[in-house]
Amino acid sequence: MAQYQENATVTRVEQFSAETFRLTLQAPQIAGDAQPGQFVMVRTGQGKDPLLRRPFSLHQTFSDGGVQLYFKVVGRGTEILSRSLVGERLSLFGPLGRGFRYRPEQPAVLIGGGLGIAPMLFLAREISRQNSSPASGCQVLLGARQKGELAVVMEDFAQYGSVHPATDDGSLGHHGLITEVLFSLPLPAAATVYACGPEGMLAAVAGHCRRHGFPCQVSVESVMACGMGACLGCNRPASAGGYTHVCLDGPVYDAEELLWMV
Amino acid sequence: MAQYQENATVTRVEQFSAETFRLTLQAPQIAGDAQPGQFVMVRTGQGKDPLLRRPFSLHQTFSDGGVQLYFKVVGRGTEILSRSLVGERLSLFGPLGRGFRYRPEQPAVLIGGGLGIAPMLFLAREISRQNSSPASGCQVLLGARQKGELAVVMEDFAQYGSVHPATDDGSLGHHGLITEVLFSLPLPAAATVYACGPEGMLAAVAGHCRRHGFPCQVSVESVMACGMGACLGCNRPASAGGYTHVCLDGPVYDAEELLWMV
Amino acid sequence: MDGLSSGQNGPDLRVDIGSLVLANPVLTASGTFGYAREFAQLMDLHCLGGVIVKGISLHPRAGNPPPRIVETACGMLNAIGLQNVGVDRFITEKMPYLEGLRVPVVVNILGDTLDEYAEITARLAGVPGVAAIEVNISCPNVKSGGVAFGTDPAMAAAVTKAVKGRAAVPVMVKLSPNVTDITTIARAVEEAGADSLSLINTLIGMAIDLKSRRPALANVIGGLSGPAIKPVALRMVFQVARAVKIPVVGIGGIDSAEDALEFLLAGATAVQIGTANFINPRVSEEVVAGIARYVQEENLSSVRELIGAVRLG
Amino acid sequence: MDGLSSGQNGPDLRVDIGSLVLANPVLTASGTFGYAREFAQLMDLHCLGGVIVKGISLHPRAGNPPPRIVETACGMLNAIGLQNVGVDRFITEKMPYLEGLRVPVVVNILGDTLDEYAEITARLAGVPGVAAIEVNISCPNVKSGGVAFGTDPAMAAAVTKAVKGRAAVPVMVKLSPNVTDITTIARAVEEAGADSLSLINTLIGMAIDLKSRRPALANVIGGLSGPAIKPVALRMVFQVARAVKIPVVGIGGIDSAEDALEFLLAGATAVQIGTANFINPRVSEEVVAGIARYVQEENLSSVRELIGAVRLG
Ligand SMILES: Cc1cc2nc3c(=O)[nH]c(=O)nc-3n(C[C@H](O)[C@H](O)[C@H](O)COP(=O)(O)OP(=O)(O)OC[C@H]3O[C@@H](n4cnc5c(N)ncnc54)[C@H](O)[C@@H]3O)c2cc1C
Ligand SMILES: Cc1cc2nc3c(=O)[nH]c(=O)nc-3n(C[C@H](O)[C@H](O)[C@H](O)COP(=O)(O)OP(=O)(O)OC[C@H]3O[C@@H](n4cnc5c(N)ncnc54)[C@H](O)[C@@H]3O)c2cc1C
Ligand SMILES: Cc1cc2nc3c(=O)[nH]c(=O)nc-3n(C[C@H](O)[C@H](O)[C@H](O)COP(=O)(O)O)c2cc1C
Ligand SMILES: Cc1cc2nc3c(=O)[nH]c(=O)nc-3n(C[C@H](O)[C@H](O)[C@H](O)COP(=O)(O)O)c2cc1C
Ligand code: FES
Ligand code: FES
Repeated sequence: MAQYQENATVTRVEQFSAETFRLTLQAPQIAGDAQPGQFVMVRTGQGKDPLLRRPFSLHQTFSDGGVQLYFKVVGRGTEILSRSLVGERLSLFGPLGRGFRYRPEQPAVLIGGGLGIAPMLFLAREISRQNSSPASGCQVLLGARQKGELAVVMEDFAQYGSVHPATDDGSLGHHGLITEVLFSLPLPAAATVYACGPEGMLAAVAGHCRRHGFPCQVSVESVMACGMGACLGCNRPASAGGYTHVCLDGPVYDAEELLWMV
Repeated sequence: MAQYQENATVTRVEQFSAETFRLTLQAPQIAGDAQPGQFVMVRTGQGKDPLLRRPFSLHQTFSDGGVQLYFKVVGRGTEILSRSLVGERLSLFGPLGRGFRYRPEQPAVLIGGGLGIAPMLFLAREISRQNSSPASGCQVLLGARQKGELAVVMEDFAQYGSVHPATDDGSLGHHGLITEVLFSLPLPAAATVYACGPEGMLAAVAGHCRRHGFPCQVSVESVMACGMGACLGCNRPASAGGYTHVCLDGPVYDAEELLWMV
Repeated sequence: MDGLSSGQNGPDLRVDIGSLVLANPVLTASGTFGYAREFAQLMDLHCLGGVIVKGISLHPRAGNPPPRIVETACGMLNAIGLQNVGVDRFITEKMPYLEGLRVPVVVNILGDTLDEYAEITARLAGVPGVAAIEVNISCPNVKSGGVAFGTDPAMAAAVTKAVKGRAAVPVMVKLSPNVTDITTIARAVEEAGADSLSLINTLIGMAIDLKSRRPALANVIGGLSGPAIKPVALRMVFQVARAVKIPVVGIGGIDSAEDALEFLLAGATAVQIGTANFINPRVSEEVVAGIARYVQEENLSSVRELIGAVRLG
Repeated sequence: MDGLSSGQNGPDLRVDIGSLVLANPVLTASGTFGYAREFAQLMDLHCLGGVIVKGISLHPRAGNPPPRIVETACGMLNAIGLQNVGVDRFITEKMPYLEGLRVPVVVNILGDTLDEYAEITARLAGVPGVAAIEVNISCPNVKSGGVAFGTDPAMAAAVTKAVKGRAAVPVMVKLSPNVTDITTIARAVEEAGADSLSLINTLIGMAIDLKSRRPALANVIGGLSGPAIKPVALRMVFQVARAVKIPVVGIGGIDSAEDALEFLLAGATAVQIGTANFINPRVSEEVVAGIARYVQEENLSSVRELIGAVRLG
């Protein structure tokens, strides 16, 4: 449960599509302690506007102290981040939240849609690393708008399992939704499904898993001010009644714990 | 009286001391119309904080559409400006205000103290350019904290007249105040004195000129929100009573028009 | 509203604020746009829905000593002290240019007494080019007058009646946000006969310069404006628009078409742009264009469909 | 104040807020610092002048549905809806850790009725580690209770009396800024026996999401906090500090030692840091260090020399 605030130096900036970027930063303390599914709070600028930090999943960590963020430009904060230059410093704190509860010995199906791809690489690597029979590998389902968003990360994922891509425009893999790929894929018995992506996709994945009896963990989003349990701003309705707080109880949940907001 | 709002590209960044910088930008419309002593309003960032533009004198204009700003880091806005990169774009509008009323045929003494050096280069060039007997030249008195702030600009000034430097630490020229250089310098008859610098220096120069019967023009500062007469925020007490507005009536005044706030 | 075209087959942006018809819902706020002429070089003044000029008093005022402004986080404080040339010189020196613009001109007025308000109004009656009067009952900078009028329902109503009794044009009353319940004031002013309401004026604020340990403004306190106050302004517009029947004009921190559209959705019939003029002199032109684009993209028959259309529940 | 040392021969930062002595004038504001434990990994809790915990009610509250927060220009709106575990679970589940910190703990309380305020106070009496009670009469998020108490002098006084009657520790009353004249409320609360005042709570604001055309908060309106509100907060602290004799604790947009020092100069005896904790979890530690540096550099015998020392005229 250690947490660190680090002034991380940007060491690499990759652009995969008009809106998709990947940043590599040196944040050795965070890298050292992070678990797949955990996130960091990033300060996007130096001034007081934008004021709040933005939450990002850890896409990958490296033994040299590097961490990676994979993100989409959706507003002002991510726009500023996308203009980061190598050598610049960003304030990060983390690792935060409850990550995936994975059982490396069991078959795993990982589904990432859009920016939901972000946490899956870290998870795929850890499952693969801790699995004593790496041959089995994970099944990785990745959905994106178009080829550019997937091409580079697919190579990274390919180290850890077999990758099934889908794109909205058909430029790579299945032409359509990644959930369609899931529905048509025979899942190994005793598989656990791990998913991250838009609310609608998660609801569909969770429904599919419930119907077919697969345990399913989802990483969800919410607006956040503090990311660490202090503001109570990140609530979501819980299936047990009342609210759960994404930054502390999540962002990864057993799908059954949540009510879907679709 | 034409004014333009331009998205100017930074083409050069020079650092002269820890706090002294010079930016060259492409702003062809402003460059084309500007007069010595006029200023521009510069947006220092993209966000809403800092909110207001910052006023800067035009240090120099070029026939290729370039303009130069010479500035000191004193706060947040100038700090951000000092980190500008070549290729970046800054929003400028101007040229604004009433510049120097110079008579190129008459002897001119130019005094710039600290960031008051900024508008003097443009003035020296115009006087020298429009003077039919360039041999006479201007007398240029430049005061700074230390050598670094002056070394490069002195070469620029040397094209247009004889330069008398002074530094607080004695690292270049007179060791002490630039006003001391003025007091010890025999001024040619019918000379006009043009000065820009801290309020105390201007008050001293104005007093000296009044006592010795030299006409004196000063470029003064004030806080500004709009820079163009819309907010009435930039007032200073006028010697005739009431207030004058620096962005419209100034920033250059006959010294006699002002009351000194020292 | 047939008299006014909204330009070459563009979307219908016309709005009606208390019998004052505007080509589009974007006005410039008092005290932030000079007398319009200052902006002539930097934007197309003709695209404006209207221009509201700096507050005018019966007699000229010199205003406060410097410093009059200080920047704050996403905002600024001002204590100009209502410097202006007085109503007579305004009519002779400033109105001819404004009239020539052929854009509705709203004259913002202020006084220390009811009689002064009435007298300024009387002098403006019949002056060509004056399309409406905006009554500033809310300026926080001047000790007398302003503050008291705008924070008490009875006094606010009295000023409204004094102006309405002499006005030859529609009267818009500008409310102060520095009150416990702005809807009480709004209703009092509506009952007193105001044709429309505008809000908000500035929030009262203060800053201290740590170096000198003095207030950053010579006047000690000043009015806070800019993006910082937008959430407060939007909330008050929402509340007032539901409390009165007359049109409401939204003001406070607007610096984009998106901001302006939020105010329309909250219930404003038009908006005023203030501090943003200082940062981007072209902002009003851009806001008009942005609203037009939105109306077109959303296939609305008119911008008026947006007024108060925020979805609740 | 001899009992409290301010550390290894550092400058004297001790302040006294209504018989509550603090090692330094920096507290964390209610609702922005959880129950302190959340920050244990990211800063040194022991350097704090005090911790003020999330508002506690008699019974647990679930709070508002999402979304509860939205960012604004240099600020944020929140409508948490006063979610909390209720006073009994607070005492058993949260106080033991807080008591162990050996930092003064101020418990922020709220109620819908006078009886509720009194009853919470009674239950907190004698609980080890509770150094003071802060009475929230100003929360704008809950329709009942909050708003009415904080905006009416008589009701504000009544709550103060109800709490004072049962309190075993000093009572600080937290004022709402959403009023016409905050000094009237301040004086009423002072007369009713409050030991100190804290201000400001959030300004009421609103935001609309243009895409959905819905209010950005499920609760429609929320409380504005952060740097945006600092000028309003500083002005009110200045006014209240001159209107009352009891100590005043300044709150609103503080995110640096410079900000905190401005509040002290304006008349605050101590400050609370709120929203800034979210952006920089170490901010309070840095503010304490910055104040210490300033006191040293300016050769002050104590930080108390700065209180109300703004130079006027
Ligand atoms: C735990 C967690 C992990 C995340 N990991 C990633 C990641 O790895 N990669 C990535 O690209 N994004 C991730 N996100 C989402 C990311 O935080 C938002 O995209 C980002 O905060 C948007 O900031 P902005 O300033 O660009 O957009 P804003 O200007 O703040 O908003 C622009 C638009 O995006 C929407 N939006 C803003 N914040 C969120 C949010 N938190 N969730 C959903 N929609 C939002 C707004 O409603 C608005 O319509 C994560 C969010 C959470 C809560
Ligand atoms: C007409 C005009 C021309 C100018 N030309 C130049 C120039 O060519 N080069 C240059 O370096 N500077 C020039 N200045 C001053 C320059 O505008 C300020 O230094 C700048 O605005 C400071 O911004 P900041 O954000 O860095 O400082 P802030 O954070 O705004 O302030 C930091 C400190 O600087 C002081 N300060 C802020 N603004 C001014 C101001 N306008 N005048 C004096 N002190 C101020 C503040 O009181 C404060 O103590 C000019 C000012 C005017 C009015
Ligand atoms: C420098 C300045 C001067 C102002 N002068 C006046 C005035 O004379 N009369 C008036 O009613 N409002 C005046 N205002 C208030 C604005 O018209 C507007 O109500 C306020 O600034 C909020 O809008 P904004 O956030 O868009 O600036 C002034 C505001 C500023 C910033
Ligand atoms: C998320 C959040 C929750 C808050 N909860 C409370 C609360 O429970 N009780 C209370 O008195 N004030 C509460 N406040 C108000 C703060 O304590 C503080 O008065 C206000 O935020 C202004 O300070 P700031 O600008 O430093 O945040 C809350 C503020 C925020 C942002
Ligand atoms: S984001 Fe603040 S509690 Fe979760
Ligand atoms: S800076 Fe606005 S009038 Fe001069």
